[in-house]
Amino acid sequence: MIWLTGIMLVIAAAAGLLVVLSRNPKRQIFALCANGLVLSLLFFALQAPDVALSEIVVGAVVVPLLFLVALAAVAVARVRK
Amino acid sequence: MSVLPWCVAAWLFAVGIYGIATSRHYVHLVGCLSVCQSATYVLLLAVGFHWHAGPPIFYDHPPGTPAVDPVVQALVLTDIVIGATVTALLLAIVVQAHKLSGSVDPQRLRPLRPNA
Amino acid sequence: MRIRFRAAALAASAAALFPAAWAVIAAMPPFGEHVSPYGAAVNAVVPAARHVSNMVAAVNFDLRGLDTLGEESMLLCAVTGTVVLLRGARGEGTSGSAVRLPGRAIAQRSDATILVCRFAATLLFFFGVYVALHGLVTPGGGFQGGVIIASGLLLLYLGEGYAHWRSIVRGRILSFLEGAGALLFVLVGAIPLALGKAAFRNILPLGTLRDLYAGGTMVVVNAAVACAVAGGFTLILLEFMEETRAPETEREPGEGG
Amino acid sequence: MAPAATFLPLAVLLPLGAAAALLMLSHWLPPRSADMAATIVSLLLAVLCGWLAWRGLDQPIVHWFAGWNPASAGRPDVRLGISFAADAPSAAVSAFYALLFAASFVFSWGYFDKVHAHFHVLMLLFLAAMIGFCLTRDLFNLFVWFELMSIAAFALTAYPLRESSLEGALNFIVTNTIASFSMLMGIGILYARTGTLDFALMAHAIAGHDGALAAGGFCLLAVALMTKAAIVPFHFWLSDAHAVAPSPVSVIFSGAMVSAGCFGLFKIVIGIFPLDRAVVAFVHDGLPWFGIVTAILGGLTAWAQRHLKRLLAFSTIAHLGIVLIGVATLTPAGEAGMLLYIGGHGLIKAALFMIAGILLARFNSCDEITLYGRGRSLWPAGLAMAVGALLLANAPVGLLYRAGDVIDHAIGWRTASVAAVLSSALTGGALLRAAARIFLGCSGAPGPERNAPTEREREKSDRPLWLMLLPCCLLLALALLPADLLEPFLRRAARTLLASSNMDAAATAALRQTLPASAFLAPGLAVGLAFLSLMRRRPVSRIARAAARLEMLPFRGLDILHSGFVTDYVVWMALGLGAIAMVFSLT
Repeated sequence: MIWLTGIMLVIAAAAGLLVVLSRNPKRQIFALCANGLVLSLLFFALQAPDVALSEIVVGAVVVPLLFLVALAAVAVARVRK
Repeated sequence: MSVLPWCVAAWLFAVGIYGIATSRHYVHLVGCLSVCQSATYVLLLAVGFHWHAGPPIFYDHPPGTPAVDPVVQALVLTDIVIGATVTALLLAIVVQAHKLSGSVDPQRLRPLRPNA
Repeated sequence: MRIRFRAAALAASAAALFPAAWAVIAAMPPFGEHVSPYGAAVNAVVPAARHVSNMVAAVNFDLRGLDTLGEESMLLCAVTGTVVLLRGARGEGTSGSAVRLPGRAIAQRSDATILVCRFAATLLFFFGVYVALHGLVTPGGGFQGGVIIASGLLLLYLGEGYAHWRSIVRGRILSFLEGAGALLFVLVGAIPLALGKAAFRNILPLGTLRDLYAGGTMVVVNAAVACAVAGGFTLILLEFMEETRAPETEREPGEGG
Repeated sequence: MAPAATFLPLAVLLPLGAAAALLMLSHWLPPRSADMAATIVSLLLAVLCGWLAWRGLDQPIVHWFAGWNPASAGRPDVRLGISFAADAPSAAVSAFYALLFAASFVFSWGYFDKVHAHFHVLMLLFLAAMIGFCLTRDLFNLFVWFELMSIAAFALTAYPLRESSLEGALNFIVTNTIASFSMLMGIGILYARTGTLDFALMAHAIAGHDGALAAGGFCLLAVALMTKAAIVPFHFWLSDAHAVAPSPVSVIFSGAMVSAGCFGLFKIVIGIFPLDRAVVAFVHDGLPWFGIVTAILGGLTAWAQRHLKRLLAFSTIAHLGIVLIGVATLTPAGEAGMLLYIGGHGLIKAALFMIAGILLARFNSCDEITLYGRGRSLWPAGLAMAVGALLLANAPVGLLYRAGDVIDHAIGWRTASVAAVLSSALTGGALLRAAARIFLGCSGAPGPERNAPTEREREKSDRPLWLMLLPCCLLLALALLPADLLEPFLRRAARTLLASSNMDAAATAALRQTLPASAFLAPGLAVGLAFLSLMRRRPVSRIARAAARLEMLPFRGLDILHSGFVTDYVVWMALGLGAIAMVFSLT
């Protein structure tokens, strides 16, 4: 249990770094999704199922979706130019 | 182990700031902002955690069984909503700014250009 | 500032902060070895006092209901803000119905896709309602349920195509839902005041522990939050989706909104 | 429950409910009803909060939400619920903010009728957040209102959907969101240390044992609030956001939101850390330095601006430095001066932003060089602007002068007096110069202000002039009220609040070294500076040109510093946190 929590924490730190280092925003969306999933697993490990559930629906679905749509909107505008 | 979560929180915050300061794409910058925010999640939840306690939901366990701190979890729920709302607003503005100026580079966008 | 210079400045401030940060980290209580008196008291007092089993929901909807009201107001702000920002630029006239991007082919969807999407969306919708309803008993609650409902509505888009989707999901109904949820929340706060009690005071029968109806006014607040979140998030998603196909319009410059 | 305690929650429930109802009915409302409803709600709130301030003068009015009062936990070290406490200073500041919102709603009458009441929804939420921020006694609840305030402000800044307002809003959002995360980290640390979120219990838990946790938590909270209050080096976002927001919103930003940051800092120092020696020492000995640097830098930068709203934004930064010095006094007199300063400065700055809005509505510009001489027909506005500029330069009448004087005596620190005089003179002088150029057509070759950033913009212009001038003149008239009407009340209020916090008085003894009192020093300097710059001729001889170039240099440097890139601002914030940690370890 102790080791599991510790490993989850380290993975969360690495996932954050991955989000920052993926400079290509399209790739970053995947990193964000992964970050959301890792965080929600960590929250499960920290005995916070409520928070984990919201992190899954918000952090791993809605927010990356917003990113995706925003990137698409930027791309649409660029094509038109 | 007893300081690991605090180090992870500090690390996430610092990494997020680094990402923002060196970002060349506003959408990327918003992503880095959410990394900064995940530092606050980790910190708050870790503050309320206890090794020998279950979730603060007394459905399977009767009330009175040891449970972790529900207050910080409620705070993090609020925090998650804040993150989502700020992200939505930021991305909306980024999309509009891109339409008007044709750029999403935070090192090119600036209000009120110098006159000289 | 050049990037390299900036990174150097950041490194300098990190070096300056490191001793202080380490002092704070070292002084933090060891991880996982104590629960704050506040949390312990909530776990001890609230199940008996409010007959709910989900302490997080109890903190959110009752003990610290004011925080949640502020949080719902933030959602209100963000929704209003995105609507203003995205719709304002397109002009009010285009907001009612779908806009089609000229030159983009309408993808024909197979019947199977439509069926699966409708089925999954219905399922997701009911799952959201389930999560919201059981929020006071098991993990979940109005917020999570509301977001699930919103994403279910979005799934409908995959199946139905954009134009049809827009004719089902109407902006003004969503903003009504959002406002009504927030208003209901405010009323839950204000009505006890009229009765001479503290704001947000529980005035309904408490129900029984582990039952679907438990927690008195918390049930109402939970429903209000579910409405507001479902309406708000769908509206945000809808405005963003619209943005990917907004037509090129001549904007009159700087006409304050 | 006592009637006052029953009415207390309405201070936030009323605007929140009104906003929700407006949004709900936005598609069916008749035109102008939103204007009317918002104005009435904010006037009601001003009256309510004023009444609460009066009732709470001796004993704060407390309301425990949902009835979870301290007894309900069954143990003395836990408070389960959230409370609002209307002590006289908090309620008075709330009342003042509600009044400013009412004035701004009148000023913007009919400005925003294109989109369904969305402006009013955002503004009412903004107002609710500011009042909640002032009244709450719970740290996380404070954060919630802080964040609601920010989010409403973000949306309002971007409202005109012009290129620069969008970009200003981006800078604003990124910096302030980082600030709020920093605040949340601070809250997490303090919660780990004290196990509670209630102000009084936190103060009790922190009392006596200085430790790294309390210090670190305080520093992170201070970063957040100083960012909101635009203290150097966290101030960069302000000039971008205030210069590009719609002018009715800038009225609120400069008049209310920024000073709320300083007031929040005051509240947490008094509420949570009064018995932590390290924090009190830092606030008393370290913070004035931040205030002094802010005042001087803001004044200098304001002097070199030509875009009137940007000029006003920098002047806000300069004056907020003085407010911060007031916070740092930690004596009843000094805090009363600080409160009075928030009021006086807010009134004057709101009126001046309204004049900038009038210029934008009439002439599609608020650039003093572009507008040269075109304001002659608008002489009442010019007169109001001159009065505002003189008041801002500390002319010895009205609220602001007394407030500055009180703060000056309370801090008793010669450097602080010099900074106050300098910043008042520079900002007042810059405004006088701009007023003379716009409304009198006085020329003078432009000096360092020539190269400052500027832009043409437009605001909706079909509003009658009197409707825009009316709130402006009313606010100026309020700022001209004799300070004796308010000061004794505020003094008593501040004394009660400080006494209830049991702060260690020995730590805050003043040094008592002020400049020789001279009421006309700052306004005289301001008039002189404005006169000199209007007499300026284009440098012809080689020596004159070299001198002009030399004069440009520092302003050029300031211009490069305020680059407009959010990535730079974030670096400055990190450096600022480092600076706070350093100063903290020194004091």
